[in-house]
Amino acid sequence: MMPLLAAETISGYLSKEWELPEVWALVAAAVVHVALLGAFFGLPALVGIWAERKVAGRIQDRLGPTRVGGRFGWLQSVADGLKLIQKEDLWPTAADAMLFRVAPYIVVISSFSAFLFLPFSDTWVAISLDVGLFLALAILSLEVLGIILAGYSSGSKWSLFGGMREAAQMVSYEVPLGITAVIPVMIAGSMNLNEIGSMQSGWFWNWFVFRDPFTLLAFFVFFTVTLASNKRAPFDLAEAESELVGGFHTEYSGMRWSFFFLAEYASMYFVSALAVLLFLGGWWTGLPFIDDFFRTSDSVAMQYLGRVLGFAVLMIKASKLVFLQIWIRWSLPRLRIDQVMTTCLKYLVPISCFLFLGATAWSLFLPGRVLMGTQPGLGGRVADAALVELNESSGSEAAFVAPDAVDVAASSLTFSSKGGE
Amino acid sequence: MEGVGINGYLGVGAVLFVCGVVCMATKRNGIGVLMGVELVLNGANVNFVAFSRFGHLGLDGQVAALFVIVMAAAEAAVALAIVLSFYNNHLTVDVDRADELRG
Amino acid sequence: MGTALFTVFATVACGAALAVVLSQNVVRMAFYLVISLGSTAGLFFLLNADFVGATQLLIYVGGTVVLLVFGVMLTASGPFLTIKSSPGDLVQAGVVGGLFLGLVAFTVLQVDWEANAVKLERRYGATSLERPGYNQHGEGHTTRSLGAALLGARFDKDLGRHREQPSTGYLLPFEIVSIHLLVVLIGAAYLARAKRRVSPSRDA
Amino acid sequence: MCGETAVKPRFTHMPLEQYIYTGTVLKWLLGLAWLLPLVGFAIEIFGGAWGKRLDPVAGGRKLRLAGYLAVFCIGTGFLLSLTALVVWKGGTGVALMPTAEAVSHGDHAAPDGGEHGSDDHAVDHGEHAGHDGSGDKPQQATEGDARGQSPAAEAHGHGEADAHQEGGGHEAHANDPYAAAFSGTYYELARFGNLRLTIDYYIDGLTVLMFCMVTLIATCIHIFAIGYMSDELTEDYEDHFVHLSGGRHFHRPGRFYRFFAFMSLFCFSMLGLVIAGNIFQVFVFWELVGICSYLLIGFYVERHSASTAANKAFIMNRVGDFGFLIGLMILWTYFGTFQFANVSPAGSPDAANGPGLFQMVRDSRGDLQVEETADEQVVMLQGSGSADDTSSPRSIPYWLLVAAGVGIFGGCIGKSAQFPLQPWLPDAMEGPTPVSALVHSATMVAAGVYLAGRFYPMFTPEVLLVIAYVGCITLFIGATIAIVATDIKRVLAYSTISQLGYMMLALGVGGWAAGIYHLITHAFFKSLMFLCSGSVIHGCHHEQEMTRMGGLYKKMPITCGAMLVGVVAISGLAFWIPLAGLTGLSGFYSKDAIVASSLAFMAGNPNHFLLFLVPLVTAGITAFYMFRLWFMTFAGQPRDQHVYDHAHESPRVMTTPLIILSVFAVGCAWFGVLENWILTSEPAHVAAGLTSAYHVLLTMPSHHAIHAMHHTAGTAALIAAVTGALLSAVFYWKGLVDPESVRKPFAGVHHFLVEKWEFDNLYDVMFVRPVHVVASWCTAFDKYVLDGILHLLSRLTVATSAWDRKFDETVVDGLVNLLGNTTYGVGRSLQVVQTGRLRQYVMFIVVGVLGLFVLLIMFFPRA
Repeated sequence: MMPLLAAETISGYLSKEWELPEVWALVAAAVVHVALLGAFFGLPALVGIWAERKVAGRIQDRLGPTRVGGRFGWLQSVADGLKLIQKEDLWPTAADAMLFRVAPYIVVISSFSAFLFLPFSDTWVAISLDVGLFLALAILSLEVLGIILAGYSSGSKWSLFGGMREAAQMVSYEVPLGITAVIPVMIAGSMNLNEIGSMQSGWFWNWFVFRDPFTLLAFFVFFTVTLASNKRAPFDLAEAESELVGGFHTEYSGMRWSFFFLAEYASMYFVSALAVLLFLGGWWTGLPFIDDFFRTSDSVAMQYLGRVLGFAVLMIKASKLVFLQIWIRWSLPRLRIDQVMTTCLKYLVPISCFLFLGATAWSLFLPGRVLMGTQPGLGGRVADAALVELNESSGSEAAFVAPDAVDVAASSLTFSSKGGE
Repeated sequence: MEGVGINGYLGVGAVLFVCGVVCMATKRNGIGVLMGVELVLNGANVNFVAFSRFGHLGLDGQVAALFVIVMAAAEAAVALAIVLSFYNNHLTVDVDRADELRG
Repeated sequence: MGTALFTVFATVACGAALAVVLSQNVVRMAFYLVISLGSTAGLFFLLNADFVGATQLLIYVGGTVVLLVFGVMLTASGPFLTIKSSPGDLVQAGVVGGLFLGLVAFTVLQVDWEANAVKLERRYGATSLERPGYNQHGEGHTTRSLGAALLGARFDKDLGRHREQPSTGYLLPFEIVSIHLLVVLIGAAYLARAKRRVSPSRDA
Repeated sequence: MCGETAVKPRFTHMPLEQYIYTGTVLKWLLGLAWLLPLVGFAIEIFGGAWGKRLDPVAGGRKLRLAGYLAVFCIGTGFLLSLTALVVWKGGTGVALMPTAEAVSHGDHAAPDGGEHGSDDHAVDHGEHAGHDGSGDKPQQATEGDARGQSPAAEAHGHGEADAHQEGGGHEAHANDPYAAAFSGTYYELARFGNLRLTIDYYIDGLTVLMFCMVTLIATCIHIFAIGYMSDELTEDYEDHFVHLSGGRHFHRPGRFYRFFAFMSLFCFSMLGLVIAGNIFQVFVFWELVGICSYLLIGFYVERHSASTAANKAFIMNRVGDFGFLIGLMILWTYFGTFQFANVSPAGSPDAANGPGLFQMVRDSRGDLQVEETADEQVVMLQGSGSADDTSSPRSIPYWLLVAAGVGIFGGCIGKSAQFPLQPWLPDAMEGPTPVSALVHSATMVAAGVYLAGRFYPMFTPEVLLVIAYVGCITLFIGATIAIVATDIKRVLAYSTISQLGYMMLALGVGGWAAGIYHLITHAFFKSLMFLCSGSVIHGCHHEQEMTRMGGLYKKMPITCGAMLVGVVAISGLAFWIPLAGLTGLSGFYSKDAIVASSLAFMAGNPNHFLLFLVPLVTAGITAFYMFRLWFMTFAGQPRDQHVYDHAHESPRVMTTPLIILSVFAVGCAWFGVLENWILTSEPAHVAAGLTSAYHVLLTMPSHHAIHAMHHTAGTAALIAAVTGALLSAVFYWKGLVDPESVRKPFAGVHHFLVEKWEFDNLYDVMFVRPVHVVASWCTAFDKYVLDGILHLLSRLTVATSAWDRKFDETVVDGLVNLLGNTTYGVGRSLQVVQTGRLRQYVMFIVVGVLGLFVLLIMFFPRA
């Protein structure tokens, strides 16, 4: 059991312990990952749907599901799932059958594969990439493709309207989403979600949200934009039950229909986890003595427990945000589509640009100084990066000290002059 | 690293390129033509990146690919605007209708 | 492993591209296009160009989504759903395309890449991606270098190299591209601004 | 006598710095008085038009300002001139007020004073005014003694033995005109080598005098004109003398401001003419006053008579100015300078410039240096134009000098309406009466006399003789025509002509002082009389025919009295006043000075007796027609009841000037002030009365000769005047004899006189008709010869161009069309390629690339 815990990656463990050839090790690792993720992927849907109904009930002064399974009706989602699986898989004659059938898969796949880059805890990430966040957003943005296809291929005008609205909404909300997501990236100097998360260790004031006023605001902008980007109320124009019967999924039923909601709740959870990683200190409790207790201990098990704890912390933080989303959905009325677009293009985009500039200026002019506590800012980060690469490249010539981010270009000149000696 | 050398990637690029050309050459739908253009650019991109990996381009290849992508986005925007205004004037996107300058 | 992945991605890309050519429905074309582009991004990842791949996914696919939207908007209504192109065109284009493909393939195969690589190696030294001491392999660490290159600093060329003159970066092209994008933004908005002047000229 | 003594006259009584100081002050005082009217002109000419635009309704009130402005300018000029007079007198120390005994027998001191007038450059106006050394400067005191006893003169003359030797026995009392003169340059326009074009000033007694006279009279006349022109103040002026079709009258906006603008411009030009320091500048302003006169005569442009009169005046003046130009050319050629005289002493800023014309022609004693060369006589020029060629004294042929003088005098003839060119002046009466008063009686026409007087040193005796005869003829013609003229203004005009003739005569016979004297006095009383006539015309609503007036003394007493003063003054009557002895009005003194000088002249050379008799007789005629005018206008019974009833006295603004002028007309000649004043600037050679024996034998009377004749001439003139006056009283006042009865037997003469001696007809026949004939010939020539040639040429051109056109159309256009067609055809054949189908284009591209590849692979050398 121990070597499993101690292993860096599953494939490494397999190839080391069981002498599997690398290919198969990789395949097996992939299988394991997918299995884990798949298991995890269903969870938010179940919990989310149940929670949504309970919370909605509470907010509307009802009880919500109470009967199925115990007194909290916590088996309600399972029952729904069973019912949906049983239903017949049918599609309208007017529909473009191929696309109609493919669309839900696209949605599910995209929102599922976004989880590949999400670190659930320190180094607990399926694929740790330099461009992790970037790629995650890109893949998440593929989800809209499926929705448009669904809306189009249903051959029903309600669906078409829903799809079009979703397309417009998504395409425009990508912009502030990207900009606000870039802010922590700029602070951290890396797009690797794992690095970003691990950078917020220590006291909770090291969390990026508390770094400076701009990031504080950026967090809320990010949260709003994520609401819109996975069509949560008050931005759920794609399925506006009051206007378009069911929006893009009017014609869907059964399992394909449930795929959409699987994907929706999964991406709800995903964006919340993303917000937590980017702004809210990731898997760190924010109380260093707790974290250090696990990290500094030399026994593998303790460190493993620490990661489990981080996993739990991340879960809790993300669940809080999910709950917040649900709360908002049931509290706020739905906007009109033009209001949605106005909100994005006239308000969120300029605001996010301003926040980005502000955070940049903060990092440039007060490098290393933050609102509370101390933490090297962007300048320090890039300087370190340059230093690292310097040390890698020209081993002993470590005397060089990269002064600041803006000096990277100049520093390259310094390299060359040094090389000239 | 084992596996295919540069030829495979160049082959894929060539296929994409030719597909794009044929797409441009056959589609009467203006948007279809645009997609053809995208394909062509994409094939070119594959070549760039392949050369940056196997050839001697290094990062320059990737940078060139980036620029190509950005240019493609810009081109798509403008072309779409053109198609849209064409549609406003002719109520169609059939490029064969766009022959007022026919000799 | 790499070969398997390459095979998958390459086949998917080429097949989808072919499907784009063959299918007559705009929306399907767009769908296939997305598939093709996505698998091309996969190829990029195989080529250790993570950033390019991600950009490909984000921008190309986003752009294609927009294409899709327009395609639907402009053609979803009745007669324009599919504008059939005559099979004659298809045949002739196919022939020419085939010739072209054959020619390109011929050219590619004509070149002796290994000999070239050896020659270039002798003249310029190792490619910056495989140079010892500058590790861009594994995890494809090209992002930071790309950013620096776009800002004008060339780590990949200058680090650990004996150069009198630092290599040139891409700061100016970068700026030009940004300006170009702005211009395109405005120009497109101007071109596509809503002025619905229906000309009953030759439109049935 | 060597050059520089002539160039730089010694100022024995005026230190240098005082000269410079006084000169500068005078320069700027008079210059200001000269330029003020120009400013006024500018403001009026523009402000008038703008004022009109400002409010057309009350434009009148606004435009009256123009009149006030003009009066202000010229009045300030008058004050400045008075100041200049004081400065000048104080600076030069001339004494204008004679002592008592000087009046009685100051002139008898002349002969014996003559024996030992040993100093050539003495400022001895005291000689004639009897002012002996009671001046304000010791030197002058010594001069006075020197004239008293000769040894004293040897003792302390002005040193300079040679001058003393030369002067010995020479019977000359040379006045030194340069002593009290200031010359200099305002501004240098250009300089060609030694030749300078400058705006100079030459200020001596005459200049100051003219300034005072002109500004004073002009002020009065401006004031008068404000009243006289007041009917121009309307926006809709009806001109009763312009008859349009349908018996309507011409209507136009009033031109009050324009009138005063022209008046101011005229004042500026006149003053410039007076202050001018070189003959060229004089010419410029000469033309300028000509222009002003043209504008003012033609003030009522719409009247045909007015415009023709203006043209006539202008053209006749041009005839005279032609001579003027010839004179100028000669002078420029031979003297190389235009400056009158350069009296700046050594050390003063302007001393550097060479000597002036006078100093070149005359030596310091005022004689011409005539030398006999092989073929001709030449006048040696004193000094030199420039400092370098003193070695070779230049000379001018005598006849050329005569020609120059005659030419310049030709200008004077034209300007002051002398014998051949007199007919323009009566017609000039078409202008408004103030114009006639200012321009055509007092100042401009007198400018001719002024110039003759100013240029006197340049005139050889022959020229003087010409001047004398011209003046003689003129005065007779004018007087005779004036007898029969009935238009009140024309009578005055003819009298002006004859009076100008008097002045010229006086200058011609050597009475320089007398001529200028009469110029001044005449200016006063003639302007007075014109203003009176203007007042009469104004009162009678533009009735100018004397035959329709009469008995107006009851209606307009002030005018009547003023006119009487003028008449008495011009006819030279005098009365026996117990204390003062025989006292007359201003005209008396000036006229009998003229008669006296002419008498002396006749005594000198008897064969020119006409030059005495004609003026004498004409003095009577003058008295006759002037009193005729007065009687016909004011005395007797009204001939036209309608005119009489509507007649009224003019407003005070018009009568006040009359009173002022009449005061001057009465008293300007008393106490000899005026005389002495004039004499200060008398040319050097006049007093001596030289005997010239060059071509014609002439003896110019010296001063004491004239003085000897004084009483005789005065008596004769007085008798003649009284006779004339009595005759006119007999004819026109008492009506004892009916003029008709006299006219009958002399009908031919009368007609001849009424026709103005047939001059106009004569000129018509002599010039106008021939010109018309020649013009018709030229027209014919133009029409038939020149036009023929032109038409021929044009036809040729047309023909050639036709051929050219064929060539163009066939060859050139053919080539171009060929090119164009080929291009078009090629395009046609290629246009099928442009199918307008994107997809085909793509195909083309691909195929092209394929082709290129194939070519490349086929022909590319394998590496």
